[in-house]
Amino acid sequence: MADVPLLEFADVGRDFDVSQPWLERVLSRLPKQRLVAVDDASFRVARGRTLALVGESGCGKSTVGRLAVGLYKPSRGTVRFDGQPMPSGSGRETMAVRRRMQMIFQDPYASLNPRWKVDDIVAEPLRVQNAAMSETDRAERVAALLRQVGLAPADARKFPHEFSGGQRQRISIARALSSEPEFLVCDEPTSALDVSVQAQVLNLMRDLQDRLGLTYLFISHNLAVVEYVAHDLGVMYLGRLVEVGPATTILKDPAHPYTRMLLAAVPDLAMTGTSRTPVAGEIPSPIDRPSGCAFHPRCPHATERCRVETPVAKPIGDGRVVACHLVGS
Amino acid sequence: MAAFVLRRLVQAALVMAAVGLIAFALFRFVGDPVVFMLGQDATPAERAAMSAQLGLDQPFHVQYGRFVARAVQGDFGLSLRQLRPVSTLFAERLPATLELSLAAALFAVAVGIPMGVYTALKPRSWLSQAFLVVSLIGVSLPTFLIGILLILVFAVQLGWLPSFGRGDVVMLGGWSTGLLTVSGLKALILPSITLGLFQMTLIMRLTRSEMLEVLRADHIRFARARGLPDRLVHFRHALRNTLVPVITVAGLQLGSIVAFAIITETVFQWPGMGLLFIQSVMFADVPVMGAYLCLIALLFVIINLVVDLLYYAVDPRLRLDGAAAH
Amino acid sequence: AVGLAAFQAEARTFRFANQGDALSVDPHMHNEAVLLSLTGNVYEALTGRGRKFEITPELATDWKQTAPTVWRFNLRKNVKFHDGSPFTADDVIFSFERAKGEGSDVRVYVAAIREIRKVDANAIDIVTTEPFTILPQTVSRWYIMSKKWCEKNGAMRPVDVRKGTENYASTRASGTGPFKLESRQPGVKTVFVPNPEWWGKAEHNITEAIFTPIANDATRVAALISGEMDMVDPVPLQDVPRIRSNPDLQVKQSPEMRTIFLGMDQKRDELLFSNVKGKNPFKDKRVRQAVYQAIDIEAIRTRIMRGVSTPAGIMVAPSVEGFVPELNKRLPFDAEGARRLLSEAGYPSGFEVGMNCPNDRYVNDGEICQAVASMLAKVGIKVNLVAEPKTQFFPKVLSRNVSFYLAGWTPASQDAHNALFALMSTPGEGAQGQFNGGAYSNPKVDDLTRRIGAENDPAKRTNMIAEAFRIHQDDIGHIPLHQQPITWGLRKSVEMVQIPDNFQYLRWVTVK
Amino acid sequence: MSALLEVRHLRVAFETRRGPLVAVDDISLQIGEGEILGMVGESGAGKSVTGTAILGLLEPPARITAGEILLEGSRIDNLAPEAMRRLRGKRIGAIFQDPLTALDPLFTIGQQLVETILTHDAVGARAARDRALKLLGEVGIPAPEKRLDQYPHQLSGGMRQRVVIALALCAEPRLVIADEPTTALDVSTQAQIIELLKRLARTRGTAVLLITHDMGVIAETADRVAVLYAGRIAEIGPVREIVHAPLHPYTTGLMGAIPKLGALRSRLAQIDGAMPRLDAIPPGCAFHPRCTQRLAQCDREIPRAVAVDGREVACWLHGESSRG
Amino acid sequence: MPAAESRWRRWLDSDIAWSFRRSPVAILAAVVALICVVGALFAGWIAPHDPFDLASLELMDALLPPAWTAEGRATYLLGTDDQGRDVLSGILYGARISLLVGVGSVVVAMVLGVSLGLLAGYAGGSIEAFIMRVADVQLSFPAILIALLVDGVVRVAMPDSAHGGQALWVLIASIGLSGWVQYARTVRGSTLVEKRKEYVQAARVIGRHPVAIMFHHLLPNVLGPVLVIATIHLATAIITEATLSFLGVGMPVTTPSLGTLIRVGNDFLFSGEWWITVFPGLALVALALSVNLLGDWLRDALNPRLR
Ligand SMILES: Nc1ncnc2c1ncn2[C@@H]1O[C@H](COP(=O)(O)OP(=O)(O)OP(=O)(O)O)[C@@H](O)[C@H]1O
Ligand SMILES: Nc1ncnc2c1ncn2[C@@H]1O[C@H](COP(=O)(O)OP(=O)(O)OP(=O)(O)O)[C@@H](O)[C@H]1O
Ligand SMILES: [Mg+2]
Ligand SMILES: [Mg+2]
Repeated sequence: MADVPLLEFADVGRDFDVSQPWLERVLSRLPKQRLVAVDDASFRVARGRTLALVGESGCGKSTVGRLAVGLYKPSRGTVRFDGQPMPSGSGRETMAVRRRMQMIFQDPYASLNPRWKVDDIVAEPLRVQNAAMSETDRAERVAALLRQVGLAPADARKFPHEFSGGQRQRISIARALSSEPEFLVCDEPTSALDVSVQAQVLNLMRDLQDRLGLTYLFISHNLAVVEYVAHDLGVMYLGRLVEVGPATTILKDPAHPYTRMLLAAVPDLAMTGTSRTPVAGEIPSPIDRPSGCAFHPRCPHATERCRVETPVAKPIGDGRVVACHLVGS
Repeated sequence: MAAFVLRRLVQAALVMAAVGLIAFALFRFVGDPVVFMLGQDATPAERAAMSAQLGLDQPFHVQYGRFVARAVQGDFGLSLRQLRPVSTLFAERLPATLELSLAAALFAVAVGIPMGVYTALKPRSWLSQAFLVVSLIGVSLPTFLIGILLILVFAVQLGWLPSFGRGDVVMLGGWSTGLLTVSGLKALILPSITLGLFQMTLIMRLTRSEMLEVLRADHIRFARARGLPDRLVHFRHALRNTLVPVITVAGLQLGSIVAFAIITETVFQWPGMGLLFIQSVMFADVPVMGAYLCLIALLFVIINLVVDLLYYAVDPRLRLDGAAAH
Repeated sequence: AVGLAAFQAEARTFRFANQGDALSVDPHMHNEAVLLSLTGNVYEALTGRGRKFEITPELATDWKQTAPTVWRFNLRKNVKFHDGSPFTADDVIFSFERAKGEGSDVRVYVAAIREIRKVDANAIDIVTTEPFTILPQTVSRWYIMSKKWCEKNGAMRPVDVRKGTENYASTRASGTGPFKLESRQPGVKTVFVPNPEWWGKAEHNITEAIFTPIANDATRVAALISGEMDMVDPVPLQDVPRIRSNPDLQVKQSPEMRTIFLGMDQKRDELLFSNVKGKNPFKDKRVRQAVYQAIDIEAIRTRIMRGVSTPAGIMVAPSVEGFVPELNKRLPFDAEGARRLLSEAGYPSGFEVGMNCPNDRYVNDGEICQAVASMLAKVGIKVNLVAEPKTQFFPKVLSRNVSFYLAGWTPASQDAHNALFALMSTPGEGAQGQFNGGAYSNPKVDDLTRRIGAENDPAKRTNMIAEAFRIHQDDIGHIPLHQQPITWGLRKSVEMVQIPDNFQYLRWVTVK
Repeated sequence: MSALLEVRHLRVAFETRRGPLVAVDDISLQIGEGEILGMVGESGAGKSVTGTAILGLLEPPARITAGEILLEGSRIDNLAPEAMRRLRGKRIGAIFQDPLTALDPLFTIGQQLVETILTHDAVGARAARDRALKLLGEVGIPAPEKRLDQYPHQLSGGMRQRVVIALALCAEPRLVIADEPTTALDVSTQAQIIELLKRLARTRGTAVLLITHDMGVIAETADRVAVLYAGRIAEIGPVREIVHAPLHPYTTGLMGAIPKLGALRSRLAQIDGAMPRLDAIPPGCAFHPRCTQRLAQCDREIPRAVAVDGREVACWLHGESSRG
Repeated sequence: MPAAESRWRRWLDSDIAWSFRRSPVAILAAVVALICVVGALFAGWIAPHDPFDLASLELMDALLPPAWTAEGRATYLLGTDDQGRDVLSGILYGARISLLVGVGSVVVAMVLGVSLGLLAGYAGGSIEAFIMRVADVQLSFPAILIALLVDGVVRVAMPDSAHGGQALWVLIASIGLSGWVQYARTVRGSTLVEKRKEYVQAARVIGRHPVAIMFHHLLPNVLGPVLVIATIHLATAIITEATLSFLGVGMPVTTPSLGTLIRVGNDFLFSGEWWITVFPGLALVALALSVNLLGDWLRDALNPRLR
């Protein structure tokens, strides 16, 4: 069935308990504190497509990414992979699903174990998921993977610190690809990199998608990057998806005031010398989210309704879903 | 803050209870005090009767339970060796050990920190190197040998300082202090150096390495970039940041100072808890040992608490954690 | 009188140190040398010891045996305890009950007494269970306490462990002796001052005496050298030359009454700690003799004891009543012979045995054991030495859970009978053979011992003692080693009397 | 525009066990009053080292081995440490990259501001505090009275960076060296900080050396820009021209690699390979192994900076024509 | 073997080796430590006498001064002690025992501390709380107390004959037991930092077992400070053993460690037989000092910020 999306989030929420230790809480009569990192997130990623998530720091992008690969269990709602609810635990079923998905992390320096050689790093998923494979087969596979991401098979005997940031990110990509996943979560894979290196990595990811038909969940805060890689785009604010839809549509004509603000804040090469109205306000703490629409304290168009009523996400026709009282009504 | 202190106290009680339990589990093995209590000509029947009288024949958890039940009422029983209440013995001995330990800690801190700062600020000067090596030689010798050598030099050869004891003590309420008499103060010097030497070296080296780290921190670079004079940079910003970890370690070490006082007290015939403990171990004096271990645990927890409070005082980040949660 | 007053106006403090402190100042609480020595300055017994260690009248002015089991003691009149109460026969009877009763550790000194009858306020009859010739010696360590004082302060018993409360007499004292207990901080210091109302004539010239325990040898010696102490006991033997070479100091040495010996388990059919299984090599006299002759006592005397020990041939010291000079000869050191004896006994390549040894009890005890171990190693006996603190060592010897051990014994009554009874008799009722850690047993010795205890004729008694010692020596029941020296370090300006039981009497101390 | 800061042929080397590593080589630049000079380049190109050298805060093993630095016409690279210290903070301010670590966590921001003011100006404590309040207001911190007695950890990242800027401005320095002031911040906060810097240059005439590798930030903020590659200036000139018509192939590649919003492309231009490590800088033009327009002399001789259309570029492609 | 050679080359070329070559103190310390270790390991071959062989002791040769003094004898280079034991041989054999105790207890402490620290740091939650509370309890029992207790237990619980052999294990166990907390705390601290790093999360995504993550991924990355603590702990353990011997729970006198030798010699400090304690003391200082200095140097060399 071509219709089944590879990944589907249905009203997924994830909370974290950030309370003080039990005794402390009892003694100073503090309530239990929950941090809602993700709330009511619904979206689908179709096979072979890329969904990008953008938003300011702490808005819950990474949490969504981890929910998608099963590192976190949702507190509410369901995550479906290929139509099936995401299994948890470390059973055979989980392994089978895990093999079909992988994750690439933000920091090319921290995501590789500095004490391991490249071939061990790249072969680790093979060893775990296919223990029967022979050493020589494995070595061949590692060499092939390294070639695939534009590194030399001879690099396999080196340590991560002998590589540049871009090369390291290639190694993590090779590791992610080694279990032949269909689905990759990329959590800010280039935000620590220089533009020139970033271009190398982004191009590679795009090539891989074209060649292998991979599906990406791409997390970033750089709208320009997102525009380059994504088919679809989700904009997050304080744990909620405020706007989801085709990337080009959103970027050309943002519907939610927050999306507009984000777009306006991007420094633009074309705008040399001109000055813009700076964005006001700071991101509130996710522990005590503002009531109603969480964006209302920073929103230039906020009304009384925004302060009290949480807007529900609703489709506005052009394939987009937006959560704003002012849009679509 | 009150909650914090309370939590620590609950924790203290738990730690002490655990220490007591372990101690009592081990006591069965330390020997049979009854043999000594009854003298050489007692018959086995008399010994058994005495054992039963003292409850020493019961399983350790029963003994422990009784110990705890009485201890919470402040009754630690009778020393089997001296046949005097443990609490009285402690009251007599504790001031000596505490004064010695505090003096040793003071020595360790007052000498260790400045030396550490100096060696960090002037890492290449020969004096720094000398400090580092000499202090290491000091801790490369066992405490008892250092004690004897100090006695040999300062008491026997030079005759400046007494070789044993606390000198004259003055009673302040129930507390016997040697800090108010000249002879008491003189008597304190050698033992506290002996006891504090190891901690001094430790603190000095810790201060040095922390300071070297801190001096490379961004905010120190920024402080220099702001044009602050070295004096401010070193002693206001760098030192204060250095103190945070030093306080923790030094505090924990204070606990072991009290424990290590056993050796120093033996060498200098310092009439403190350590001397009492080592004698009670030899005699299998269970009540004294149990109470001593619990006391050490209590001291340790108190020190920990004080260290944490100090920590709070020094580091605002911790101070406001609770507030930030609101 | 004028001279005396001037003499006394000058404060003379005598500071002395010992290895350990008395655990209490209750003279009935522990039968332990330091306690008895210290409290001996404050309390007195019916009889005492003179400068030559002879028995002297103390609280009894004279005594005589009125029947085989009855002794009449006339008590000293006009004697007052330090608290002011007069000393009477009632105090003696009270002290008897107290010393015999629960919690007392000095029962051994009154064990022979069945009852004490009051004749009048100043005379008593002591009735013994059996004829007991050495009663005057035995009671010299049984101190008399004031009945009134004990009653008033609730110190009727030495201890009452169950009540969990302190005994008043543990830290305070009221005796009749030449010194009063001025103050006491257990483990720290004990201060004595002269008792101006003492019945006797003061032979000391001190106005105050301060006792301090200093456990660590080096510290104790340092305290003497640095001038902080006037007298220390003991001085480690190796430090004697150093102290002698100091113009201000002197060393006072004399043989102690204690005899150091080796014991062997001769009872078990298999030793507890040995590689010989199924038999006990020590049951074979040849093995015992081999061990004896393997020991080079001269080497121990010159090297370990620095030339000041007195090698011993029998189990008591010359100063003990009943010592037999003609038996005091050792078998010669003969390693070759020892080896031969071993192979004759069926151990041509020797055997292994575990040895227990205290390391804080006697002079250089651990070192002697090491030397013995190395000497035995040379004849093929491999000794696994366990040198341990006395508190761990003695329970093992008392329960006879040892195969081979080193110990020492001072006859408490200064009489050979005590050694025969506690050390050499077959372990049995009461205290008989209780210190016989190897359970040496010879019925003839047992029989003689019993008869010696009851014998009143000194000549017969001496003969029986000699006979018992001869048998024991012939059996090689124990291996006597030597008498260790008492070694005091003193200022040159101090004079003090040293007696063989190492009591430190302040009454004979003069400070120049 | 008179040059407030002038750097002439600056060379900084790290003395290492394998001989000196030249991190900054023959850099010359000028900044005028009220001007913002951007400095871009890949990570490790030598941007921070240049800034640190100007501040006189190089620590061993780094050392200025050649060249001179002039502030308002007088040399400052050879000043005694104490004289240099007096200059720092007073005439040259500095803003560092990470606002989380630049402030001493154990002192309130008020204490840190006051001590800096007192160091540079002989004013009373009260006056210093008033001045601190004013400064905080100026850098856009709301309710400064409240913030003054707070500790750094109680402020958000954006606010902290503003405090850092306030600290840099305490003595009204003529020159501010801002080393990646926005890298750790969110886009929204970043925009606010950039605005603040621009206002500073405009209203006070402060010269700013803005170090970053974000071309977007440079484009919006700087008047001129210097592009660094492997310790050398590849190209320096007015920002608009460099962004829109780069001359040096490295600059061209850099511009092409930036994904631009609204400029949908099938593929980003990418410069293959990586910047050489300092211990393996190729002979000739350091960029030549990655250059697509390599000439014969590129791997032999280091190109000198030449002026082309009001900017300077160090590339044989352009050196030849202008020379000829 | 070229591979081995190139690895050796690489090591020679590494920063650590370089900083070592540049530090005269470190070189000197290494040489001294090496001499101590070699002397201890090969005591059986090097030492002129076997001090543990009781049969070979000659009491008549006791208390001889060093060979170069008037009364000294050439066979006893550094003199003899009160039992006629050759001081030099005693030092060599004693160093062997001291090193054994030191290394043994460091290994015990390290294995225990590192495992518990890893577990606490990685598992978090109540496991962490429990382990850290146990650590608190442990901290209230310093080495001396533990050794006294353990020794008491063993003395009573085990038959006497084997006591000499047990003393070694008692010492290793008690000094080891008292030292694990430091390792646990350090490892827990680094684990807390490391486990947030993305390579750990990557391993989790791959589906590795937590234990495998702890030991394969985390362990190599938290071991750096552990090694530094270990070198310093080694010196401390050797001295602690010496100190315990003072309290009578050290090695038996017939098989003395360096500490026991010093303690025994201590009795001869006043009497002029200085060599009995001074030479073992110097050996101990040399050993402890060199190990400490090496630890110091290693700490600095491993710290990239100080390089
Ligand atoms: N394990 C956790 N325990 C408690 N809170 C957490 C945890 N993980 C994330 N959070 C909180 O959840 C919120 C969302 O975090 P998340 O990491 O998903 O944000 P993000 O959008 O990825 O931010 P960034 O751009 O900084 O990576 C944040 O407030 C964060 O503090
Ligand atoms: N302490 C040091 N020892 C040796 N080399 C150093 C040291 N500090 C910096 N370097 C080297 O100097 C070069 C320039 O460093 P610099 O910090 O100026 O780079 P940058 O352009 O600021 O990079 P980034 O964008 O990452 O901050 C780099 O190659 C770096 O490796
Ligand atoms: Mg994230
Ligand atoms: Mg930089």
